[in-house]
Amino acid sequence: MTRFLRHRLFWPVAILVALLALNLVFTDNFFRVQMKDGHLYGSLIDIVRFGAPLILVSLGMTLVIATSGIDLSVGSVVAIAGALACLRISDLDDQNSIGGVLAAVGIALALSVALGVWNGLLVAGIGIQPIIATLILMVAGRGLAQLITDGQITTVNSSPYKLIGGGYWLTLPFSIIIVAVVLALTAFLTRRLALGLLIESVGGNAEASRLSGISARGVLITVYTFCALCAGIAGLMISSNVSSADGNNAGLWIELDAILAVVIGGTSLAGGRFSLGGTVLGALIIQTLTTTIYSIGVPPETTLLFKALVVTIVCLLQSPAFREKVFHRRRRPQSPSPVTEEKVRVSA
Amino acid sequence: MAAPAPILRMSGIGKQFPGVKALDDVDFRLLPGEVHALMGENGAGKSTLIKVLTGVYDIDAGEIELEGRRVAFSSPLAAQQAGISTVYQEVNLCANLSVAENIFIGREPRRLGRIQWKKMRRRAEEILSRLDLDLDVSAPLSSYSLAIQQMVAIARAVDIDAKVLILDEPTSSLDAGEVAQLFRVMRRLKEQGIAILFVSHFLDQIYEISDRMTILRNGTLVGEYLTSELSQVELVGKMIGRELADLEKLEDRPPAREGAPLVETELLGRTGAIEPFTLTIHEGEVVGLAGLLGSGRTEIARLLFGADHAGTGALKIDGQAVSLRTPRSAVARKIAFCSENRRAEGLIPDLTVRENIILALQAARGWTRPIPRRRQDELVEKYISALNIRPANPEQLVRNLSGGNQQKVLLARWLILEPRLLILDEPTRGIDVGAKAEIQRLVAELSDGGMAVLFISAELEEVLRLSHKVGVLRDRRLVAELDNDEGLTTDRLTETIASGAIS
Amino acid sequence: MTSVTGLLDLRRTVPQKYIPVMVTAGLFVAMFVAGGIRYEGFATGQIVLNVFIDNAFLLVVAVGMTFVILTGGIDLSVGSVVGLSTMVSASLLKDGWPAFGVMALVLVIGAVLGLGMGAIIHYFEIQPFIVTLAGMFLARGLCYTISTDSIPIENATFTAIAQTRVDLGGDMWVSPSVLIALVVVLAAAYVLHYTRLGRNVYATGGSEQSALLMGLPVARTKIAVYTVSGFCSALGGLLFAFYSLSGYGLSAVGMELDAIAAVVIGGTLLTGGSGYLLGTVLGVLVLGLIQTIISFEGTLSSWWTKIFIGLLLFAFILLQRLITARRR
Amino acid sequence: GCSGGGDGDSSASGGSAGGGDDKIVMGFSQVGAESGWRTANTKSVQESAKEAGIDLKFSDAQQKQENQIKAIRSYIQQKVDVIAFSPVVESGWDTVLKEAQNAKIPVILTDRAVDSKDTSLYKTFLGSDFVEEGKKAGQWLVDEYKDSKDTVNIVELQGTTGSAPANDRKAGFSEIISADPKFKVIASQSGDFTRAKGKEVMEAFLKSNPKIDVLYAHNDDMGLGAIEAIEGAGKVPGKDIKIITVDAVHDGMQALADGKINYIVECSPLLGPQLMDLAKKVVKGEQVPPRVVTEETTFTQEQAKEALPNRKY
Ligand SMILES: Nc1ncnc2c1ncn2[C@@H]1O[C@H](COP(=O)(O)OP(=O)(O)OP(=O)(O)O)[C@@H](O)[C@H]1O
Ligand SMILES: Nc1ncnc2c1ncn2[C@@H]1O[C@H](COP(=O)(O)OP(=O)(O)OP(=O)(O)O)[C@@H](O)[C@H]1O
Ligand SMILES: [Mg+2]
Ligand SMILES: [Mg+2]
Repeated sequence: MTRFLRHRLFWPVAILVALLALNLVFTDNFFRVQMKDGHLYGSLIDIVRFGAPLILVSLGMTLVIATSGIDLSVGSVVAIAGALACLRISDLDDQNSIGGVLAAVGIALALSVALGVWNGLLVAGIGIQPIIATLILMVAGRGLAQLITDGQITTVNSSPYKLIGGGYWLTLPFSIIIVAVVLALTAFLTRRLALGLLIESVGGNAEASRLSGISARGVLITVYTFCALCAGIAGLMISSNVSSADGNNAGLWIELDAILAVVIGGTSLAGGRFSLGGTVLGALIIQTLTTTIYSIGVPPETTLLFKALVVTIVCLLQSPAFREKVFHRRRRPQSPSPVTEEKVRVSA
Repeated sequence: MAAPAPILRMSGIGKQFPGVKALDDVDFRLLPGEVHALMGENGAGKSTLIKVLTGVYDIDAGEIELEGRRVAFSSPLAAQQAGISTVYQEVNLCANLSVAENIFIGREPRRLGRIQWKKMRRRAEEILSRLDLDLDVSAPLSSYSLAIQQMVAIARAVDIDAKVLILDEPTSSLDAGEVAQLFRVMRRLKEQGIAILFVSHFLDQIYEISDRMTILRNGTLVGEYLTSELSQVELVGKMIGRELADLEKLEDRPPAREGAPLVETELLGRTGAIEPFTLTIHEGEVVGLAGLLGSGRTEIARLLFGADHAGTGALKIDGQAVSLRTPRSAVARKIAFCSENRRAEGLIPDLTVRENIILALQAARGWTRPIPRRRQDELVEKYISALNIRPANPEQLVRNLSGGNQQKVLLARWLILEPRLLILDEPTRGIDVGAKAEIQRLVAELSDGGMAVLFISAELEEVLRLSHKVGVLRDRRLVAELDNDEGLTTDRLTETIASGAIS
Repeated sequence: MTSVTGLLDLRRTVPQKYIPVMVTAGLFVAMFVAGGIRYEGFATGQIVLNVFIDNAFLLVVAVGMTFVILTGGIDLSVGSVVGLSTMVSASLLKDGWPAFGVMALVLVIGAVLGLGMGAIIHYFEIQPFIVTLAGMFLARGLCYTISTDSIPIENATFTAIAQTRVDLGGDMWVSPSVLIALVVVLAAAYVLHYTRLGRNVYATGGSEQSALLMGLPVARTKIAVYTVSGFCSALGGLLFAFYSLSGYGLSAVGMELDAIAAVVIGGTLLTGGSGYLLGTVLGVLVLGLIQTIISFEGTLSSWWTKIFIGLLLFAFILLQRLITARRR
Repeated sequence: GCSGGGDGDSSASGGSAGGGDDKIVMGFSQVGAESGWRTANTKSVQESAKEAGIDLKFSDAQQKQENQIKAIRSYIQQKVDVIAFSPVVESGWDTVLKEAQNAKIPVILTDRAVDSKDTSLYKTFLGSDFVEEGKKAGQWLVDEYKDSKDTVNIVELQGTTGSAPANDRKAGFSEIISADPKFKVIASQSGDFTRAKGKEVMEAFLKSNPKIDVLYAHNDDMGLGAIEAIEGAGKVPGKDIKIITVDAVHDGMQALADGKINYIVECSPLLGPQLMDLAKKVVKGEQVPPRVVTEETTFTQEQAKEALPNRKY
């Protein structure tokens, strides 16, 4: 039991469960998942489905944060990817042609990758601080998305495209399947292959990593590219879900939610150790919170107060220092402050 | 024994870390006007005892009395205010601040709350000159080598008006001259009645300076002895719990066998760091570098590893001219570099022992070719036991290891790479007697197997014992290259360093 | 600006550490000159003064942010606290509170919010990002609780401050807010450079653990910087209230990013321990000047405006980075 | 005018120095580009300026009042002939409008009003009345259900919290329906004026409220998102759940004609021509009415089918 309690993900899970339970009080059948027209249908499924873009963006963000970076541009990449795909599709003669949709999706993702490489080059090649490097794309990228859509909402009417964010496959929402695949892929790259180790070491101590023969530059570019790719996929999902691209609003503020999800999941913004499972939980917590707000009818004026309350409770519960101070446990688990990191200045 | 009342008494101290009992029922006392050595192997609990005393960690059991009053410090600040000044094991200064600030921060000279920078700089220069250091005190600390940082930390600690001075391995990268300076200061303080707690793995230093010693083993107290009444051999026996047999076995070093030249430099240099130098390292050869603080030894190592870019000159490996642009390309050519600054340039504190050990090997293979877990475990296991890393738990976070054990982990990282040229910059920093002998034996063995080694150490005996050839540096210039034959002694080395003459 | 330079110790011939700030300053001047060449009527003193007038509140907020970032932390709540301050001022003034009472109360609220966040960050060892994000939600939520509508400020004192012009001769003028902001900048530069608190801020940012082991009051320092930031945000909120003479729940949305960007453009490292207040001032000016350039550029559409801002920012940072790197 | 919302970046203001010749120079400060409605509005202003031969200095404030103030200041400095702007928020314009007045530059408000006591600060206000829009929506509902006795369960998708159109459309609507207790708003939540949010919120509503009769959305986009949610839940929009929206953008009109929406209150973004007329008069010093309400109508499904082919927008 204590081992269970001490598990890294115990508190995030507990919080998620508590939030879900809260819903149960307000909504009967909250946990019921039914089959409807051969689709799984229910609030739980909805949470994952609506959370899917956030989970994707957070996964990419996790890796970036693990290198002690940050990517503010994901929201803009979300908008750009959706805008470009919808623009291409709306230009098709037959919007339902699978080839045309695939080409559009491919182009959108290719552009996302290019944007990620751009971020990576600014950070790793030129050595600009990540927050500023990605702020550039955050600002300009939103403009680019609007340029693509001409500031309007580009509506498409394409059932293959609709599948990505709003369709079903094998009874499951297709977006959930995409998330599962990307998650599995990320886990494979980082945990099965050695990418994770290199990322954690670059985030933990960049200079030491360089002196161990790690190409920090390569790792950073990979990570920013991956993050932008995830954001691109999320962008397709969001626009496909409503069959339209909104260059102005798609992905607005998603970077904040994504960073929050990563941090709730237990990854430190100072870089180093990261937890993919934690991030997924974090994103689910945020999405559940949103759903809870809708379903228990918190009025919009108090939504933010409610959020503040929940976020505070979440981070307090997760803090070992808080639990120990409040629950009066005798022994302090040592180490003056585990959060503090040594900073190594790269003197090259 | 009509000793004066102890100024500090710790009794029944216990400290438990998850999975490790670092201290168990330890008693300790410190008399005014004495230098008291705290002895023990790596991981024996010395630093933990100091941290428990100064409020870095809470204690689990036992009590502390300072001048007869029970105390429990909640932070190092509280300990400092009560008159305990401490130099912790790793250099714990703020490298982003200037040298002067590092000496004075928290007690800057002020008038009406306004910091007097000029006065602070002047006083910092004074204090440093008393330690024979002439630094630009307004330069950031990070521009100085680790050894100098260590001196600055000492300067800070001895300047604080204290009743108790604690020095946890302050001399680990200092050379003989600096150590002598430090001891002069310590003797002066001792005469003023200040109690000094001193930790070092250099037995000679212990015998030179300390009056009394307390020995720990595995977190338990072995006993307290007068230094004059305990021989070195007895001391080592009590520390490790058995006799140490092969401490001095490496005495005579076989002359270098004729290996092919592996690395040749031709007037390789970097402005502001090291004058152009020409040096050849053969296969199977151990080349030692000797010199004073900041003489440029580390700079040579960094150039050979591609950690810094050479401004001038050429480098040849296996007779072919190459330019090492990054450490990565050096590693690809099987050159390894074990940095002196393990905290800033070596370890990733948040990763485990296993991950830290395999890091360089994994980096060399690239991330797409992970080392199979079984192979990792084998390698790690092998070096944990070969270097006696404790606790012998590959999944322990490196940040939780004692300083000496961290150093061993760093060594292991490079050893598993089986390099052709191994550059060791102060590899035995903070390593206990037993392990040091072990590492020296390992170096000798590897070079016999054909590996070239560039060995840098502040301890001239060690350099002499291992190397076939010694390069002498002075003022960032390679001034001499001496073969290690009968005629070469530490005295001659010191002389060469001092005179800067070419032999 | 020049007086800040004077505060920094330039006794030695421009020590290494000041080079980044000097480069930033040089680039700012270059940008201004380029604007002057390109646009008619650009190279006037009033344009620079307008940058100050229009960004006085951002300057004050960024000063607080500088303290926080120097310790290696971050404060996301500043924008909302600015919003909350305008809201509290407006609604209390509407209820007939005296102007100075309101100002004092607003400043106290800001400082207390900061203090609370700092204490949670330090004592419960929670990452500043989430704590201040919760603070951001809280302050913004409180705004809406007060009212979702905007509330005009008609108080005589506020109006007087808002509409006063401090003439500088030669047709140039600044608002009282600019003077307040400059006082804040000078005071903060003094604190950072000449007081223990300031030096402890740098030490904590350099290495919190070392600072702790050196016996510095890390707890007090960390809590203090968030309090300073809360106070500065509240003061920034008051300046904003002078500027817009109204309270509105949605005002200053996203200002935290502007403030962080200004600090970082000014050369302060987000990891803490390195940077100067003068850099922050320059950062704010650069952001302001970019806007001015865009307003002179004239006919940019909404999206080109954003792309252009991004490009200018990029060009600036790239040059800053390249020049600094070459000099080393 | 419609959506509000936030945007997290730096900002802009507009217009280069105006020439002194006979061509009228107008500085126009737009709220931002936060919605399709807004961009249509921008386009209308730009196009009609060109047609009317007015030199337009345009700037985008990215939803920030401070940017608008900066822009207006810069127009004053550039000595334009007339300033027009759509205020981000109602209050807080006195200072800068006084500056304009001192510089003798007339000001026209478009789309949203300001709450200055001193109405001499601006010449006229051209725009829709959001409260009125809400009332129209409510009125249709009252008429639609006038024969029914049962409770009518209404859900509401609000615009961005705190934005003027959200506040006013909500207020106007509830003023009308509150007269009859059978109308019950059972859930009301912000959908930020976007389709994605509209869909997400509506799905949650559908799960937690088994019986929904009417949806009132503060703009078409949220309504369109909600339609997808309703269809996803296996219900028929327009039949099982009646839908009222505001704006009448093209996609919304299409849905109305298709029978998925029941009623749309128009809120036209095409203010450009009227604005240019007013500007010319104001510059000439002619008298203009202090309040010009845009010519707007409402659409039922039949009207939509007729109007759809020749709608510009
Ligand atoms: N924060 C920590 N968490 C877990 N274990 C720790 C921690 N700090 C120290 N230890 C363990 O406590 C034991 C004592 O460590 P300590 O640092 O006191 O050794 P030491 O005697 O100073 O050794 P050295 O000579 O190598 O410096 C070691 O086994 C170490 O692994
Ligand atoms: N006296 C000094 N004055 C200025 N800088 C110094 C001085 N001594 C050392 N440094 C700085 O310290 C850095 C490391 O010096 P170097 O590599 O020469 O040391 P080293 O010979 O390895 O000796 P040690 O590591 O024992 O100090 C150099 O980059 C140099 O700038
Ligand atoms: Mg130790
Ligand atoms: Mg060295």
